[in-house]
Amino acid sequence: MSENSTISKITKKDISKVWIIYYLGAELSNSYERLQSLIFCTSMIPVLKKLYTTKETLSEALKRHLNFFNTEGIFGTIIHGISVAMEEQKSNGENVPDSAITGIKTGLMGPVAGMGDSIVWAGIMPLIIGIFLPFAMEGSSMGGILPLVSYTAITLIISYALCHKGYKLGRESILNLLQDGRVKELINSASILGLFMMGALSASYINITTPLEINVLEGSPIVIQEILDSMAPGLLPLVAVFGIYGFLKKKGPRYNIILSSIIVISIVASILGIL
Amino acid sequence: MSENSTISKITKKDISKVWIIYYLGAELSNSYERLQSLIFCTSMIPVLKKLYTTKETLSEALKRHLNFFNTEGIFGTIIHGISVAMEEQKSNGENVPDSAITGIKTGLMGPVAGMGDSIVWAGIMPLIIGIFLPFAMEGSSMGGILPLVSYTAITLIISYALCHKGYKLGRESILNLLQDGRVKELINSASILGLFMMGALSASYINITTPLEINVLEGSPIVIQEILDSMAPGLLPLVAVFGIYGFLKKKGPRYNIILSSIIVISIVASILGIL
Amino acid sequence: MSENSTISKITKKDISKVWIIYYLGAELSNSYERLQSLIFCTSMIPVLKKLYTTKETLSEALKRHLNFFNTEGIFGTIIHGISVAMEEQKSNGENVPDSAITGIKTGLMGPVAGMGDSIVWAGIMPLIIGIFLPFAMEGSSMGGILPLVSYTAITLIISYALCHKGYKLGRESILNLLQDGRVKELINSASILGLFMMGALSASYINITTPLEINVLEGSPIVIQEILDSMAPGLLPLVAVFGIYGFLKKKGPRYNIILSSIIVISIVASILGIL
Amino acid sequence: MGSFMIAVCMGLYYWFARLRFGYTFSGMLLQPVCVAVVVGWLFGDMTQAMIIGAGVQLVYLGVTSTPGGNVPSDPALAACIAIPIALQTGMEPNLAVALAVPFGILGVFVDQIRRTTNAFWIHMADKYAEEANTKGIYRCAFLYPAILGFIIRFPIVFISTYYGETVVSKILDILPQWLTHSFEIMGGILPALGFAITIMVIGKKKLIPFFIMGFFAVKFLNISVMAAAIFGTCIALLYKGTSLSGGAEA
Amino acid sequence: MGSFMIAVCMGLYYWFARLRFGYTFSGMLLQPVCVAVVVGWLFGDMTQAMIIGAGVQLVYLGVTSTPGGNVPSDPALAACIAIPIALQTGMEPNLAVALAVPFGILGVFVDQIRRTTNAFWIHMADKYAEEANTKGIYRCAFLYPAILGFIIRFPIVFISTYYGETVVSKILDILPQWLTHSFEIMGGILPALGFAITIMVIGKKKLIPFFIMGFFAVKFLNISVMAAAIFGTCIALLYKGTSLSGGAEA
Amino acid sequence: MGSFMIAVCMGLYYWFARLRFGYTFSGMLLQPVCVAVVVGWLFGDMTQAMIIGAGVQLVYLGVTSTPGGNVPSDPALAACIAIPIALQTGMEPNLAVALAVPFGILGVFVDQIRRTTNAFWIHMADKYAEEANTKGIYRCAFLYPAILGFIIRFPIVFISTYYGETVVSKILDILPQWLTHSFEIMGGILPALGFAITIMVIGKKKLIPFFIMGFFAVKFLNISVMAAAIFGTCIALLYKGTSLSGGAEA
Ligand SMILES: OC[C@H]1O[C@H](O)[C@@H](O)[C@@H](O)[C@@H]1O
Ligand SMILES: OC[C@H]1O[C@H](O)[C@@H](O)[C@@H](O)[C@@H]1O
Ligand SMILES: OC[C@H]1O[C@H](O)[C@@H](O)[C@@H](O)[C@@H]1O
Repeated sequence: MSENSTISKITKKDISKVWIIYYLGAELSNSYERLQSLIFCTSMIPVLKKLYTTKETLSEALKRHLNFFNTEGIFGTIIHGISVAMEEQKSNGENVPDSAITGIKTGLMGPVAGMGDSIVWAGIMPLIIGIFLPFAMEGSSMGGILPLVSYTAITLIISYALCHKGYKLGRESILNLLQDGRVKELINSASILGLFMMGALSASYINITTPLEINVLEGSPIVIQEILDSMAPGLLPLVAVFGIYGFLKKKGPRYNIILSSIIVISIVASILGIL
Repeated sequence: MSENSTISKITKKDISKVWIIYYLGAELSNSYERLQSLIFCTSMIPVLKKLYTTKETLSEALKRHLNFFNTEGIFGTIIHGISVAMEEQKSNGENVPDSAITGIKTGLMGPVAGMGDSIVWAGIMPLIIGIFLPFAMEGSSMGGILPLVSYTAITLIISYALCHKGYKLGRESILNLLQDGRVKELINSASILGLFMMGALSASYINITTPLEINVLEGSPIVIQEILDSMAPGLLPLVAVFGIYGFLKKKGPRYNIILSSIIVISIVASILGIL
Repeated sequence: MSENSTISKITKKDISKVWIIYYLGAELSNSYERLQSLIFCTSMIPVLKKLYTTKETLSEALKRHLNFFNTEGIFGTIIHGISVAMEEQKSNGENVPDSAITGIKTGLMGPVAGMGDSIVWAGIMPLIIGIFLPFAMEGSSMGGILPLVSYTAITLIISYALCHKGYKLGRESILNLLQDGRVKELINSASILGLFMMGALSASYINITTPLEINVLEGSPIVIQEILDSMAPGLLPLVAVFGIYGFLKKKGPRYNIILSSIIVISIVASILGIL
Repeated sequence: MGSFMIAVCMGLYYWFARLRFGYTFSGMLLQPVCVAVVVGWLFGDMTQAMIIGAGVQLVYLGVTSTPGGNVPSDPALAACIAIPIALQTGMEPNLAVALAVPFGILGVFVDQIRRTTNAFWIHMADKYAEEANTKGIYRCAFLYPAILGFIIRFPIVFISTYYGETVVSKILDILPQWLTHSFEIMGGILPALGFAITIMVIGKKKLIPFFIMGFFAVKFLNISVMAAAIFGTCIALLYKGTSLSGGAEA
Repeated sequence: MGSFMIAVCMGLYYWFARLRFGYTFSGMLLQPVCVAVVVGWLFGDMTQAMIIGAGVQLVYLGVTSTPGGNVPSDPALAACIAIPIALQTGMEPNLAVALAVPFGILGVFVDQIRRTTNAFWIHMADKYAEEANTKGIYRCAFLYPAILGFIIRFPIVFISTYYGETVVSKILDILPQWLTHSFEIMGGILPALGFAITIMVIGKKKLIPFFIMGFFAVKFLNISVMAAAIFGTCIALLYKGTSLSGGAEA
Repeated sequence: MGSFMIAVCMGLYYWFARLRFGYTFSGMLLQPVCVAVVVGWLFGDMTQAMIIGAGVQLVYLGVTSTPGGNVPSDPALAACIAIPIALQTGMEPNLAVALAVPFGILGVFVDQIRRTTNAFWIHMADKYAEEANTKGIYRCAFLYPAILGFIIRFPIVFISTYYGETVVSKILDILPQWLTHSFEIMGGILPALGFAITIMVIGKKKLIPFFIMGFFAVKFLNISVMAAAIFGTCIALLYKGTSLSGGAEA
């Protein structure tokens, strides 16, 4: 890093600011429309203000980072680090097109979410709660305090390290990696893992079953759920995921329609007793 | 399809005829020698008679379709559809060599059999019987009538749709697909699935165990089957499959020899008590 | 083989000598420093003495085969066969560089060890003991004699066949294989299998658990091993393997340091009660 | 209906179902629950017939023909013999099934005869094709197998239904154990022929490890056929992606 | 502390935890064991509160927000209502949980309101970005959602803590069963949206079979999430090696 | 035979078996069932000896040396000590085994000595190779290790057989628990060295995920070694096909 330090305007402290802002607000302003784009943009402010000193360029940069963004908030900080580095290089006049920055962000956010959600949320969190649960069962407040402290501490350390790591990566090699195609390779691997983990998680997180029974004969109803299960367990959840996915693919990110549909379907299905 | 309709001699009805003839007789004339070749040829008659009007060409075409053929009768209708389309193009003077038609048939029939057998026969059939079995258990004739009706209906619909789909595919794209190698790719994928499913099915369909015990000492016999199982469960069935496969590879399709061998082996093994 | 016999100085008997010397002493002189290199060299003596008649060349050859070597002693004889063939070709003036011989040996020994250890030692051996164990349980000496005879016989036959097979391979095709890259392919496949099997074996052969408990509260200790297991079973064994592997990679084959470390760690951990 | 007519009807039913007219239709007609409907109707006791039929069905769940068309045992023959006897003698369904199982095994052999003799018609059809005689081909594909099938299928069920339990038991007494057991072995081995043919026909030697993996996935991991189908599909799609288009890019 | 102040504190706690200030910090604040610490402190009976909290926790182990941020049910709301009631009335924890579960479900709906209304601020931020008004963007990201959150979160917990079991029961009586059940269904379906978005965002159609494999690896083989992570990593590394660098050579 | 001669024979047997003369032959000689044959013959009570030997065998099923030649525990030493004692004192086999297990563990350490000292001979052989002295190399490979082996192997078994249970118990009393436990730990860790060496020797870093998969396939899915071998072979064949010949075509 030393050889580049002459042109580095970004200090370690700046990166830490980006990191902490994102950490504090990752979920706070999360909306159905653009999920974490607002907090991503917000977290970049300390850096962007430093790099872009005219109103026009700053406005440009801010708008660039208000694009759709969503990832897991601990592992995802590596993307922040990389983005900071790329913005810096861009503002230094190097040839970093907007599309490259957005491309990296978009390419990484999905796979990283897959990994982060499974490790940070589905892995570490219940593990930590479980470890200290015996304390709670015996009436000790440590059963609540220790999980809070340790989970927060562990995840803060990880996200801090990854954010700075990302910056280093971005400064040192991201442009090379981009050129020789190894970023593509990396994203590919990460995507496989991300998709695999998302599949594994969805198996336990989505919960749709039907109580439907067909009563042709007295006393021996045909239980629809049993038939579905004997075809393949988890068919309905899978239909839900790929139904929504298909809609998103065809009609674009019209979340409001999806949400209202889910509400309507839930109410109707509840009244008719089919779900 | 509209742009080609000027040169299309084959109507929807013709294809349906092919389909129904095959459906009715798929297993009826099945022989050890050439399995379903007779019914394949027979089912093509309505189309071939329309396309080839001289005795010579018709005879040629009929003989062409008396070649070895065997597949699963529901999923397999897609091959009929494709064959009809290719015959039509051939009779229209397009450059469709005999070997291309036979090649497609031969390439697809194996993988399709693998998929069809597992889904139609090992999947859907017991599922449907199982659903309605409670009716039979309570003495209702619905336990027999509903499986008959629903299984027949479902499979007729699938095979009808696939036959027409096959024709459409054959008319629109099979030649292109053949040229750019994507058919090869497709057959490759299908072969993988077919082989995998065949393996899975054979695990439960082939049933060979040995009652042999070696009694060196009083009271603690060495049970051969247990030893085989501790090496790998299902060794004998696997030996049978690959023994026959090896014979077929080396000596060609001499089914009579195989059959007589199986009979002789069974009788001898039964008398000697080794199987 | 007949066409080459004019230039073949090595007889079947020579190869059998190599084989039996290796069989007898494979483990006898096994040391932490170079494992089976001593016996490999020793087993080659009958052949090397025939091929290299001057003191200098013989000495060269002997030293060449005192390089690091380790493999499974039954499957591994195929490497002896190949080495003999290559030495013969070399001594006949063909262009066989030292590095090619050492390369084949080094390339094959790992994967072959992986396969041999799992089949010969983890597979066949307990199987045979298990078969005859009932005899022992009933007090018959056959429970000990039959395993000894049959295990020895089976493994002798395998290793004998592989040793001669290796020689044939080496004479007929190894140079071609080397040139067209198929040896690489073969070693690749073998490496995959070898690594996979090594992984599978290590799961049961390495045994490290910690009895550590943290007693923050009366009566509900935090059992460290349970936490590790809920992360992933077998973490400690895996850490041990890759810890040592990492050391070997960085510092080279300094086995004495590793061994003393293991001893020290074991004693310290035993006294402190952490393992 | 007189017992003669009933026996004729049962014989005809068995013949027709085993004719395999209508690929999946006949496949279901062969199942004990369907046989039971006919028996129940002929004997005028649907409830009892169905209950017995359900019992026999459980022994043969999903057995019809295996890949390549080989029949490991004949549920229809077992059902056609067992259900009427159980109905008439009030025999426990279990016992009736035990009585019938050897006949189910016998069916293996009868079906081998059918498929061996069917070779006649394909040779005959070769000649008709030479002459472009399509009518003749139709007859080879439908008529002749049907006639032959009648001869080898009708009698056994007719007799067993007409003379009932006594004759059936006698037949069983005559058949030596080694013979029925050898049919049983045959029924176990035969499906292997079908699988071998299919591997042959698929013809990709390098992909045979997939067969082995499917086999042992079921044997070692106890996964169901549906699970195999799902994982198999995923693997097939991904393996293709890898080996031919050189990467996972769309 | 007076019961009014206690209710205010509980309401504030619920509001603050659900604000999600501090990504993983708030994620843990939402868990019943943490709620229990606060309840225990406010009501002066830590031991009892923790024991009840542990019971409620078991129902919601690891439930916070699923991928994409959808909440399948709200453990914090359930805990904030159930634990005080159980503590005050000496109700069996199990019963208190049963009382609270419908509120956990209700929380699904409340969170949907939050995330829908949050769309306001992102639009507002678009405008501030145009003007390069960074202060405004900060407000959109933190201040406004916090204020709105207060309005939709505070009252319910405040009321239920202040008026206690009687009011809670009354609320439950008013809510028709079809409505709570429809929230339950919604909580079951909503996570699917998050997964669909993630697949979308990853965007490699050809790799979707990996999703299916992960799904059924859990369903059929019952492997744990950690096992999936380990095998997934291995597969990802090896698949890459294959498809892109053309071989396994280093 | 006098008890002195018996003790000598046992000592010699242990020395010879542990010499590992004859790769698999000696591997089996080390097993308790084989030790039992010798004990039975020497003590003139084959039946009892074999029964005890079978019991000890169950504790050590398949343990000889692990990849890389490391010995996690020494079944032969355990057997050579336990079986005679059980036979003479009529001690329950279980108890005798319990007595012997610490010695099996002690064997770990003794074998470490052997393999460390064996380094002498390889250095000596280096010199002989320089001089092309093949006789010398033979001696390094066979004679010297045998002599050294005698010194470190013979005494312990000779003594324990000659003086019997009392001395054995005394030895056990002298050994501090932390020492035997540390041998136990060592026996658990040592095999890791062998695996590390093998990974090293295979040398393909990119393929290491296969090691991990094999490891966790056993840990998570509980598959047997044979199952691993079968699936491993299939994967190896298919992976090769993919990565190197560019497709599944023959
Ligand atoms: O295996 C393919 C095919 O073979 C035979 O023709 C019959 O058994 C069919 O039912 C089967 O589908
Ligand atoms: O799925 C990625 C991501 O989506 C949302 O933003 C939140 O649920 C995060 O907790 C999650 O990690
Ligand atoms: O692991 C390879 C090899 O290593 C050592 O030489 C011995 O343990 C052998 O038994 C083993 O086969």
